[in-house]
Amino acid sequence: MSSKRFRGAGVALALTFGLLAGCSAGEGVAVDGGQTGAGGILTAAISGEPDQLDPHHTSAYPSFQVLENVYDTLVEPDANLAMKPALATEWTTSDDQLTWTFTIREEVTFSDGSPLTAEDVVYSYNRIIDEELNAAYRFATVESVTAPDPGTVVVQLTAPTPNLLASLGGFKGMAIVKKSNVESGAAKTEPIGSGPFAVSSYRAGDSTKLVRNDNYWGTKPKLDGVTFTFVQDPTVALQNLRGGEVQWTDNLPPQQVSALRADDDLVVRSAASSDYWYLALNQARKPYDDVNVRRAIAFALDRAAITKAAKFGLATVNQTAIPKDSAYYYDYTPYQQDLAQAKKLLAEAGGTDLTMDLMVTNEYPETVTAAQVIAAQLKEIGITVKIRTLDFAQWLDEQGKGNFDSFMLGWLGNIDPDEFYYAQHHSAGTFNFHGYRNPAVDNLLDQARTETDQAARKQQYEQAAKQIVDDASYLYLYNPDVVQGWSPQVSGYEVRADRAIRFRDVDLAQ
Amino acid sequence: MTRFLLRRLLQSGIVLLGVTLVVFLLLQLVPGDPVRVALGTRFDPETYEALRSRAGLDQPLPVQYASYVGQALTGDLGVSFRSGRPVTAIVLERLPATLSLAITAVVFALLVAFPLGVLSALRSGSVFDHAARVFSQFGVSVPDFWMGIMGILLFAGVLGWFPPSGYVALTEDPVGWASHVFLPAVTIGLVTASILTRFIRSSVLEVLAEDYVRTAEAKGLPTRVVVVRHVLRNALIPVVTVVAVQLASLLGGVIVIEVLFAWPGVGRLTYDAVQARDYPVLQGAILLVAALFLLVNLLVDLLYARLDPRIRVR
Amino acid sequence: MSGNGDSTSRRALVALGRDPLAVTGGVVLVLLVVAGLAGSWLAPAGINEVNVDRMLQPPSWAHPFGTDEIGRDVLSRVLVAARVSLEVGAVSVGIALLVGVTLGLFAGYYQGWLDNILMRCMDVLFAFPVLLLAVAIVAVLGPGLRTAMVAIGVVYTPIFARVTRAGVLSVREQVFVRAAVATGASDLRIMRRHVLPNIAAPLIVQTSLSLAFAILSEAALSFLGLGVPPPEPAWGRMLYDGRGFVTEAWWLGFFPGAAIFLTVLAFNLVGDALRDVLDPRQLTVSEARRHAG
Amino acid sequence: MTDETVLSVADLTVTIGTRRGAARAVAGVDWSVRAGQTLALVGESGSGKSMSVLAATGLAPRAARVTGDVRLLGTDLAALSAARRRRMRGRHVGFVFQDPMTSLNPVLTVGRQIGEASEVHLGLTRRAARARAIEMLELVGIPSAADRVDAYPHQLSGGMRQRAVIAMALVCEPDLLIADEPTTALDVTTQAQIVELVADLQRRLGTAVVWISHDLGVVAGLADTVAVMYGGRIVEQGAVDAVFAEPAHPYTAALLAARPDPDANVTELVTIPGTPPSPLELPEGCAFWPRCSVRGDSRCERELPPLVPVSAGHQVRTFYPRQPTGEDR
Repeated sequence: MSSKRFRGAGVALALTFGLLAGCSAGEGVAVDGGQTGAGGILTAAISGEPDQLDPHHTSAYPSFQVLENVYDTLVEPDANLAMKPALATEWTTSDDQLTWTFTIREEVTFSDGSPLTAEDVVYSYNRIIDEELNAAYRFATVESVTAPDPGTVVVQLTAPTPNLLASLGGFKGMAIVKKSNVESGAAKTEPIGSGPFAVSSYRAGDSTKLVRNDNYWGTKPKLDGVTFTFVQDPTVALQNLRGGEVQWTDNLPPQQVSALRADDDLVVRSAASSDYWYLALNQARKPYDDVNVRRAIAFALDRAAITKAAKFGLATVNQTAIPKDSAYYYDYTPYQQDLAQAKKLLAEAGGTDLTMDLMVTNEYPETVTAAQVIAAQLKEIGITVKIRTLDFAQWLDEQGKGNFDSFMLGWLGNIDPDEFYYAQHHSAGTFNFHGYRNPAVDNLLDQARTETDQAARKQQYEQAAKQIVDDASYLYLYNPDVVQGWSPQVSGYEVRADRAIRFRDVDLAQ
Repeated sequence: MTRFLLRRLLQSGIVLLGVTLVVFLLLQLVPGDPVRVALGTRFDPETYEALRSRAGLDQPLPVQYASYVGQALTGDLGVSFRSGRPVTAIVLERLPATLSLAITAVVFALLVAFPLGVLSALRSGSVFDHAARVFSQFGVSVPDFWMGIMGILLFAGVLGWFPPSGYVALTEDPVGWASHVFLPAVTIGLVTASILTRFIRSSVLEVLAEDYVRTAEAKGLPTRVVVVRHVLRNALIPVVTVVAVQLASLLGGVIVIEVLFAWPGVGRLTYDAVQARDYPVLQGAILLVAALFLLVNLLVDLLYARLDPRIRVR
Repeated sequence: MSGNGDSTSRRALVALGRDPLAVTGGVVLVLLVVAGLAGSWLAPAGINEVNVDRMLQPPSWAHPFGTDEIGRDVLSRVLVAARVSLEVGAVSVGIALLVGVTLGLFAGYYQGWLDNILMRCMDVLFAFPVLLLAVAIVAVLGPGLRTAMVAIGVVYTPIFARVTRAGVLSVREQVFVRAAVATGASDLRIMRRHVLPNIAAPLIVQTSLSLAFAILSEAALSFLGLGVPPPEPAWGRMLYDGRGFVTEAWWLGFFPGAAIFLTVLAFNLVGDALRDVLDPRQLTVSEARRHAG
Repeated sequence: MTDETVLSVADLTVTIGTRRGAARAVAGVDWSVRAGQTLALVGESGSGKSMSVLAATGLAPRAARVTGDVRLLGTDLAALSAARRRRMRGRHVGFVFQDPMTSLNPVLTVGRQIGEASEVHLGLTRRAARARAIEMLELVGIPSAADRVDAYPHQLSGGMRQRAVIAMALVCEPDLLIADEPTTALDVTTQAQIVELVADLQRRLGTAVVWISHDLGVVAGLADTVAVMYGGRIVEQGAVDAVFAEPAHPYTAALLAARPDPDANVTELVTIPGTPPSPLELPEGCAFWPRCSVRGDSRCERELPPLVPVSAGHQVRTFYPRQPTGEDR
């Protein structure tokens, strides 16, 4: 239900690769080189539980953590998030940019041994389009998908779409599925993909087990299998990691991470993610329609404190959406905490004794924590914040209806600047729930969308970003880190900025 | 006996029907449209209508209820909003975890409560009795989740004897299961034990005051015989009910403990369903739990009849 | 029988005064009420004074109960949270008492089909484990202080209905009630003047014990994140928020939990002592069902 | 029949600790019963009559403190270990309690309850004990005993149950039968039958009987000697004929007068005004003084009257023994 907003990876552009310095030394390649290791089964503790394993239906991040290792897409992001061949070996684009022709890899089979052909690609894409599944918006400009022969897929577009590859390969919600597996309903629990591993058992509430797919088209995985267990409590996950019950987790207690980095018994690595968290004020309501009120609030916030409370420092403060490591990063920081300035702006706007409703959700506890800090900070300029904590579904409902003064949430997995700005700040944007309207910004975003010249595009987005920040459409707070830890036995694993968890190259020393 | 049985069956049937009504109405009480809520932001009229009619929500209420009950009778509790899988399967998957936890907890509770309750009654007024009463008063008052947290701190954190949470199926790895079940089972078990201790104590005390116990003593029977044959046999009849009721409510899943210890049972399922607003699953879990509860109560009544000859003939 | 209530309460008070446990419970309750009424006044620091520079500090002179994950003073929050617990307990038990006693009175007094219908309804509510039902109700109505009160109230209603009905059934057959009926007094008058005062004892006992369980239920709901929303301090909620930090910050889990424990213990001690005095043979239904589930 | 004393009690005192202080339930009581003889202990409830017997046989509640000299078949019970005392009691003393409805264990068959004492004390096997139970049921006049032996108590009528209880008491052929108001809970016809049964069994088995009752009418036709108790003390005792013919204590006289007269109108029951004293608050002087119709002088209020002989074997505890006029009876 929320996949569009939370799991949608965006356009693949040559983003600066976001691994922190610590990772680059000696990580990535097994010390013993190409030697086939002992194999074995790696147990990974993930914080949530897959709701189901049909890649087109699920919206849960834990499902994608599992499915990342089970399914393939036509193309997929490499370590630098640039798109590289996967099921498609190569592709060509017509001169008018409206026809894309993909060559499908030969002799690819599903894990049950049946062949994967262009027909399966057509079936998968049409399923998403026709049934309007979660990822349907990614095909917004797609007119048709056809397979003139078993080795070729043709995608016909209605408008030039420079980020089509990212749309097709950005995440496993675009996976190529097997028709019979889907239609029997088995895909929910026993999905059949063409990826490096296959699901051998799925036990709700407990674990999901994968075994090596010996029919895999790429380099055979070294591991015999991967078991995903669900451990909600990070201290427990850490304990399990130390105790050897699991060898990998992405659920470390944030407050302990800096100490853990120095721990020789564990490997803890992080990468800056492309996620961002923000505060939005409802511009359809008074007095938040007044830019001065919004700017007053922006000046009242101490982002460093919010970040420290919400993420224990495992995040980078940012006043624009796009993280520092991105090629599209725009260094613009007009709002340093300045209570005098904030009070002055508020007074000019005539706002005194303001009571502001702030909507947050248990689904993302950091919003609840951050809200309490924000409330304390806004109290300083005379704004009383009433925190409203809702279920996520209810939260979305309220957001959709515009029933809020303000809310805090994050956008996860965006890569392309279009994904960062268009839906949120264009007056016709689907997620412009806070009612931001600025024709200049609309114009810039529309232009940038189809601009093929990279430099020009970057400049357009910077102009838009500046305006958005000046208007305080969103009050950007921080970009969190992706933090994962594993046992020193594990080799060949890399933390990825897009949060995809790939075990295909991993080996486990016994 | 047969009449007694039939009457109890009929009664349970009526109550169960009432339970289905409550469970069914829960969904109607959801402010706004549950399907709308389930869809979240991904709202479009077609999906909405499809999901609505798949859930049968476009029918008039009585028809919906009738078909809900009808389907429930055939074991069909609908499909999960979240995963699209059948609710019955989802709920039944969780039963073994809950079952193994509940039974372990009750066994543990009995091991503690039985000697404690009986001895404190036999020696009522003694130091031992006072200690047992303090124990049970503490056990009844302590929040189980707090005790669980403190248990994790001590046994998992400081001492490192047991894993702080998680689950291993008994059938797969009995030793792993045992080490995982220990903390949650003891946490629940201690609370249950204190309830049982009180109950056993007062039940034994009550029987001790009965004339037939004096008769038995007057016969010069050894104390052991008096206690076992005359006191306990009578005192434990009501205790059986309480134990069964405890077990039944544990089968409903001890939500907080299952959540705290990441135990994938029915309680956790309920909690997750609430979090995800997955109403069909919530409905199904509650219905199953209530049905189990009624079933256990029915069985207890039958067992009661076996134990107490006075009821047998009625 | 009107003198009955008076002498009963005096007798009860005297007997309670002799019971050291009941006195202890009573003292704790008085302290709690004081904390509830004047908590924010007694608190050494503001309950929402966030300070990220003093996060997760262990107990010290400045912060006797330590600080929480965003640097708030735990002692202050524990003190102020007493009000929420007492409020939820009182309101929810009030609801259960009002509705349950009314239903039980009518069921027991009129008997027949009304009794049957009402008590079967109560059986239905009784068929759910306590916390499960509360969680379901909260799930439907949406989390929050008010829904928590309603949910807990609904859950404890059948207990009061049963206790009341059982009392009414025995009182109804007594001579003075029949005499009142014979004099042509109205049913409502008989219920109010003759029946109610004579079933007060079990109800008082049940109320006191239910308060304990209601507070425990609220804590459990809050612990699941379904009760009192932040930033308002509530003991269960503090445990919920502190859950991720217990291994390195034991004080986050210890103090709020101890506060719940003491409160519940106090109500139980007083309730038990009351039962010993007023109604020694009463089977506490709630006790057998305490397992919140 | 011999002259052997089966049970004798001398200076028996029972003090029960309660929350509100010590209650003296029995204060310096002496009595004895010989083989084949029947001693009746008479008094209102709370007078200490049951307590004195229970205490003597080691069945007093745990909170009770018992002093005095108790000899069963010449053995000093106080000198025995608890276990030996228990064995003595079970082997040589049988008990029949007031309410047959509650003195049988509801979850055991009557046969088992009758037989179990013989298993313990006579070393019978379970099977032999069952046969013995059938025998006993026949002895106490229960028809088709072989079937009833497997009945549960609730399947028997009140009278039958009391017969079963008697069978239970006599299963080891005890030297002494203690009957604690065994007919109170029964209807009049059954009462007579039970009294008759006990008398008959006593004749046949030569058992000594201590019969505790508040009903002088029952006692009259049954007992050899009678002891009237009030406020934990014996106020009058002697041969049953002597005491009945010439009650010397105002209380005895009042009890006799309060006896329902089968010939008189039942509604005109004569009662003794007032209530018996609480064992917690016994008066300093004569315990009966507050209710006494005689109330000779203030000495009665302050000073405990001694037990003085009126005639041979007939003693009374009062400063003002009634003159033997024979008028009252």
